[in-house]
Amino acid sequence: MDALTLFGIFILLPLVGALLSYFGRKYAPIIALIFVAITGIFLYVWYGNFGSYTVDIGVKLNLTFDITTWFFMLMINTVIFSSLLFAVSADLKNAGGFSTLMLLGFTGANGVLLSRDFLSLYLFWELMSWSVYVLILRTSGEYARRYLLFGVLSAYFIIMGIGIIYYYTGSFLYEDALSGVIPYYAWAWILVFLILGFGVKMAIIPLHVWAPYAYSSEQPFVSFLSGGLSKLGTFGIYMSMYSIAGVGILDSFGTFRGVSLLGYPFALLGAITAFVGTILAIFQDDIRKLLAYSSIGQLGYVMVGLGLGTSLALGGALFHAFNHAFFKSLLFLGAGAVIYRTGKYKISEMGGLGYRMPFTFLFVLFAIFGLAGIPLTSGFISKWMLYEAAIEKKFVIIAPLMLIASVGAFLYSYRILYGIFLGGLKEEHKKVKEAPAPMLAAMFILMLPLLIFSIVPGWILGWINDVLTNTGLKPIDYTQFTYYSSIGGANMATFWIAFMVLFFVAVAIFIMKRARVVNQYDNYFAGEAPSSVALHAAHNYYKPLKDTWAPMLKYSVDRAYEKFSKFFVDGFYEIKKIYTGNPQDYAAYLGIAFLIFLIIGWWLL
Amino acid sequence: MNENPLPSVIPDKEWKKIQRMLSKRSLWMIHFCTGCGAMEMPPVMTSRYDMERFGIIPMATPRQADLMLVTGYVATKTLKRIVRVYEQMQDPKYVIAFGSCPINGGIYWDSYNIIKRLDKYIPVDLYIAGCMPRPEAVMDAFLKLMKDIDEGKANGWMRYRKYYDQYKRNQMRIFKRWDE
Amino acid sequence: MIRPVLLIAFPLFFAFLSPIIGLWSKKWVRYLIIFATALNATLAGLLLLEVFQHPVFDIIGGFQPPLGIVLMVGPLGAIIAFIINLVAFIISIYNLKVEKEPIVRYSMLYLLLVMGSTGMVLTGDLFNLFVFLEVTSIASYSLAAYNKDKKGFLGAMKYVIIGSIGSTFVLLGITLIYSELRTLNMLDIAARIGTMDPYVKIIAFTSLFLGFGVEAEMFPLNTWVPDVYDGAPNPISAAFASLPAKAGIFALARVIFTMFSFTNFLWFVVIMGLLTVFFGELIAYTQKNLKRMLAYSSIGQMGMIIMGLGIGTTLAVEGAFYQMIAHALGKALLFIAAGFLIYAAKSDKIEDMKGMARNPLVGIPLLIGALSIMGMPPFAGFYGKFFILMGGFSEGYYAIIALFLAASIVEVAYYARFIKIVFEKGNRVIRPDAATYIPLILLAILIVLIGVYPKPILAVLQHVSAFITGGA
Amino acid sequence: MIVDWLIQAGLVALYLFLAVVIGLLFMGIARKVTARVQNRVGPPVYQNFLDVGKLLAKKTNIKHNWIFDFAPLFALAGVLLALAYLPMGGYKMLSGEGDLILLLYIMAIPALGFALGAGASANPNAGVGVMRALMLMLSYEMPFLLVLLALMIFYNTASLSTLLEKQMSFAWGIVALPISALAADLALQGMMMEKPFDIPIAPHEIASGPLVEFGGKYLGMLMLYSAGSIVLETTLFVDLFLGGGVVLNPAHYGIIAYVVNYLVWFVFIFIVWMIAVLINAVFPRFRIEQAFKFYWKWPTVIAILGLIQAYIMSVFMGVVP
Repeated sequence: MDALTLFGIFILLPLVGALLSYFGRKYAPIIALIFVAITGIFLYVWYGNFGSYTVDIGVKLNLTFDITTWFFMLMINTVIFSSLLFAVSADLKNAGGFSTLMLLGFTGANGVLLSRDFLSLYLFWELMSWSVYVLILRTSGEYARRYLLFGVLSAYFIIMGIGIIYYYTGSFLYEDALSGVIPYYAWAWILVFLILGFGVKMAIIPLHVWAPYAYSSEQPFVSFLSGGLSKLGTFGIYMSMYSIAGVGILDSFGTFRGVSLLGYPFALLGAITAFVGTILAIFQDDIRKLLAYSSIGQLGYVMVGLGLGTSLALGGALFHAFNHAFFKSLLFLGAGAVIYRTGKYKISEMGGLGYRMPFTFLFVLFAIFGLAGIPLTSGFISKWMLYEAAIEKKFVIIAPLMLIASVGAFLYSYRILYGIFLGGLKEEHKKVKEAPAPMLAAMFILMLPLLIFSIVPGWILGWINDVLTNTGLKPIDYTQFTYYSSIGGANMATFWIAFMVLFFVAVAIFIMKRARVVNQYDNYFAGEAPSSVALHAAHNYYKPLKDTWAPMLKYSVDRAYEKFSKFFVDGFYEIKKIYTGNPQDYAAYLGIAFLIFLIIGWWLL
Repeated sequence: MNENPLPSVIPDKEWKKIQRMLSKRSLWMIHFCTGCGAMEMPPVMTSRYDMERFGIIPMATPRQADLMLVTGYVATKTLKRIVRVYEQMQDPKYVIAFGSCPINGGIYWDSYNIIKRLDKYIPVDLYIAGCMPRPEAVMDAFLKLMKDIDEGKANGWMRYRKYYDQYKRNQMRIFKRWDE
Repeated sequence: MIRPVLLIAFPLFFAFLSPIIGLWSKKWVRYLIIFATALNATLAGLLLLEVFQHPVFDIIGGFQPPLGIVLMVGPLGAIIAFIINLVAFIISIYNLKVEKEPIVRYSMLYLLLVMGSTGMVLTGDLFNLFVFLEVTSIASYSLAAYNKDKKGFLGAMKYVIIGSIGSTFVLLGITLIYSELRTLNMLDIAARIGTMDPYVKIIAFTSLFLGFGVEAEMFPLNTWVPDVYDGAPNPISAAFASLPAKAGIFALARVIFTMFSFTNFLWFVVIMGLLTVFFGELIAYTQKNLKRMLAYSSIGQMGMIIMGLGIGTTLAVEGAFYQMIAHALGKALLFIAAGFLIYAAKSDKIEDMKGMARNPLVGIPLLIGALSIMGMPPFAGFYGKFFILMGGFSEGYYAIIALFLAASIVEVAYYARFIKIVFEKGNRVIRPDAATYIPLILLAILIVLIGVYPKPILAVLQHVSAFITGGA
Repeated sequence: MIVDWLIQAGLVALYLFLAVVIGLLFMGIARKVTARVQNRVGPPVYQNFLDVGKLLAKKTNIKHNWIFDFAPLFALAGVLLALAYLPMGGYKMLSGEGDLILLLYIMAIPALGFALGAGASANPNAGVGVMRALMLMLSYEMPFLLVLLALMIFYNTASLSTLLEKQMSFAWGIVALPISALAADLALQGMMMEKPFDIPIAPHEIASGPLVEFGGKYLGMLMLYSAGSIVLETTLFVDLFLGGGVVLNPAHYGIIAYVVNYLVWFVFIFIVWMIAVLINAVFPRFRIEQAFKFYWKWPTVIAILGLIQAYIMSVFMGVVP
């Protein structure tokens, strides 16, 4: 494998695919799917075939293909594959444009992961950023605008970080940054800028306001955005903190119980994000917004891990990012399947669809298990690692915030389950069919890793361990079925055996008697006729909680931004008055300018 | 429903015996408070008579209940609710009708919208005569019912199942529509 | 062997040919300018290929360089000339859409504009530069008022006032230099600049800086820009943004780098650039009129180029030149698209253009153009912006870059607002005709090509910028 | 090896069986005690065995759809699983194979399964009931998690079996962290959904909430689940704060220690249960907002105080159990 092969397969091939699939009309997602599958195959084949390469397209793009790249690419490849598979039968408008932009985003993501210098990082980052923008534009210009402003903000934060490094090193290469020429106070700025920049993509509070809007776009895309692309933020922070800067530099800012003082505020920010995102998710009635806030919350957990920076925390962060990629994509696709069949977004307008769409329900249920951290999925293990990482370092603010946020996750998870899949089936949904086969296949693909890595966490922990050691960190403590922290550990084999046995005990008691299935309307309403009762109690589901939180909920970051921007726009109108439209004024400007130039010229002399 | 078409005593099997013993000792009841009879229930429940001694506790839904109390007159409109609730109960289930109204209409015997005999519409296992029956009578009825269950005589639910069509026909003579 | 003088002679020839053809057929005049600009673009392309081998000097009239008029073409000048002519050609396709009579004069002035701009880029002589500047300006004044409506006249009037003051300053500068150095050849001036009296030098420099600053849309000399761009016919707005402005800034670059090597003056240029960016972008945000918005955006972009020149490192200057090319292509595209949108919406207010760009033939190029202007890869605008920023960082202009980035966010905000409106679900989708979408698509393809594979251009620019800044 | 495993499995099965039996017994005792408090005679203590028997022996059982079946299966399996991860009377069960956080999440399995089954019934009361249950969970988990955190950072372990050993060698949680113990007991009242926190199953408001459509064997299995969860929750408290009832070190006294510890553990969970029952007997019911506000106010403040105490002792004073 040489530079051009790598570049060709992971960058050029998707680009070609993007170009071709634009003209694919209805079959565009299939064409895109083929291209993604090819890169996926190469990703599989080239595992272990790692190295660094340089491609010259006028500027030198330095690429590296290592286990970190591979790990993240695996995530993104799977997620986009299933998203496109879902899109095959989703009857999108202008499917050609959709597939093109998806592949452009995919190219950008691959590029970001592969890059070894800041120029290519920034180039591909922006490529990814605007293709997402145009994808959101397909749904709503306003949402897209919000996204783009924050996307650009993120890019400019990153550019500030890159720029400071460039000032000291005069080079874009990652490894030059470590040559020791950068003083540690400059590192503080660099890292803060980079973390904030990448943090926008992870929707860290208070940079999260784009997410609920962006995530309200077409579901196959949002599943890729939330599941796949937001992981680039994770990757970026991981890379900039632990690969570019490294633990030595992080610790040079002083440590708080073994955690860098630079990382700790971000861990705290992550915990707050987890908490706030969860609380806000509880109150959403729009399924897309709910999932968006949930996504914000879950990525807050990842941020905690990245901030804490112990091996366990980082392993947990990487694992949680991995899990989140799968379960959140799965949730978005599940929501997409439901929306595709019913055409509704509001949770309270659905209900009972689990009986009509049993497979979708099962997949979503599994994703919810992952989201809520039920030990039946690998979602638990990553959360476990993050908790233990915070607890073993005795962080008494971060840990409770994370723990209570995960309790909050139960609340909104149940809102999804009950509001959409359980409860009363509406009259107009009586004829709703199960989602088409490609959608189910897409969801199934995403479900598998959650199950497999719950039974055998050793496999994925092996990869994560490779990533950590490749970055130069201590490995985590695990075996095939078990994983440990310094204060505890768990054995998934025992868990699964015990669960299976006890489940069969329960089944044995259960099947002693047959049960008769009755109509869903045959419910106890104090003898009242079902037609006169609103069967589905999902409207304003957590109203009592909302009432109690009302004093808090009146503060909104969203509105703060609006006020902020309004203040500035008013200023712009003031500035505009300079251009009076009067040529006499303009001529006067010219004269004044000449004088000023002259004075400055003389002064400089 | 003049003659009792079923054997008055359910044939004894060991398993059935245990089941009946359990049923009798754990009667969960739902009381359908149609009329004044409901007023007699609080003394029965509370410390004066304390029906929980016999394992009888009030339940909120018919799905969990074994015993339905119809405590007073039954208007045609109410009957529909009673039937629904009764059908939502799970076998074996028992009905106790309170006072004279469900027996023969009581003081409402000539009212246009009060049914005269509850037994025509759902099978009643036990009537408590009186207008109103005193709590002592209610306690007595419970004990009588427990005895009946033990002896296999309280088999209204089997009757309802066997003659479902006739019951339904009787009910539909009263109701114009079922679904409102 | 292509003589650069042909690039000036041909448009001139065709400009004066057009009235004659106009007598015979009005329709053919339109095709004549397409032909003329196409010919020019081809010539410029050939010249570019040749310049890669060695610099081309074209001596006019047989006088040797220090005395006579000389066209001095290096790789950089050739590239800029090529881009100018290419864009001129593409815009001339869009010229087919111009309905207003008299088309003959229009064609003539357009070709003069092309000729003047090309001349400004190619000339190696200061006075020639002034002459071409005047040609360009006069053509511009007339074209700006070509619509013969109030807006056009007002804009042209402002342009005339400010432009002539600017030209006067240029002339003043040239006079001062000539009185001191007795030469007008730029290389000669550069060689002898040390012997000049510093105070005169400052006045001369300031005059030239100011004079070319008017064309280069530098703050606060750019006051004419919004009115002129708004009042001019649509193709002419596109041409203004791409031809004279680029020529002006190229002249500015030559003043700064080739003639006067004021290194300690550079930070001031950076600040001027930043101010230009700031005022351009912030005011653009407040605009409701599409062409005015694009005009202010154009000011912002030019400010960025000025900043890049002022930063003065190899990377930044490379970025500035790259940005010149990118901006010429991108702004031309956006103005053509704006022309279509205004035509389709029958209004120049942005809010009236709901859903007008939903046709992919307009929509995709428009999007590409806007993204390129915002500096998104893999479009042309990316490298220029990135290099300027990085150049700025390497010189330690943190605060200035931060402010610049803040202004860039404003730029993104108003472009996104514009895109939001034109892609909203609107009343109806209007299909553009060939004269509109062919230039759009051509420009879009160029933008993408340059962006995806910048190697040829970057290779030249890198070399040139190293040379320029090394000399400075 | 395999014999060891089988013996282990058999012992676990025995303990689990006993736990459910104790749970049912406790429910009966609770009814009796409540009756005595209310000046009634009350049912016999074995009444709940009869109830479960009756429910499992019901002639007909209805369900609304296949999701309805999740409730009894997940509830019973989950609660047994959680019990298996909890040391009882000094017997570690599976608690060496997973720690407190795993246990915390296993405890969510039965709740989630139950909620799924309840929601599947299309009865609005069930939906409202589950909503209240989840809100109540969010309420009491706040102090409870803080308490767990205090314990974990004080004893520097997340493993329950290690926690038991450290309590035995150092001091019981209730001695070392009395404030946290108080907060935990307050949280326990909500966790066991006893009055004043029986909001989710309020029979008079929402027809017993999530349980509204369950009858027959479904209800019977859910009764087994609630019996198990009584033991689970009380044992959790005992394990966290009362040393799991370990008074004799099994390493020294062998089988006698297990028997004695089991009895002590039984007494302890009985006491914890009685506190809950007595509070339950005399209190009316909160509204759910009141419960939420209550829990996020006083117990949380107490739990934070406990956490501060644990933090100071562990970090600043360097107390290492």
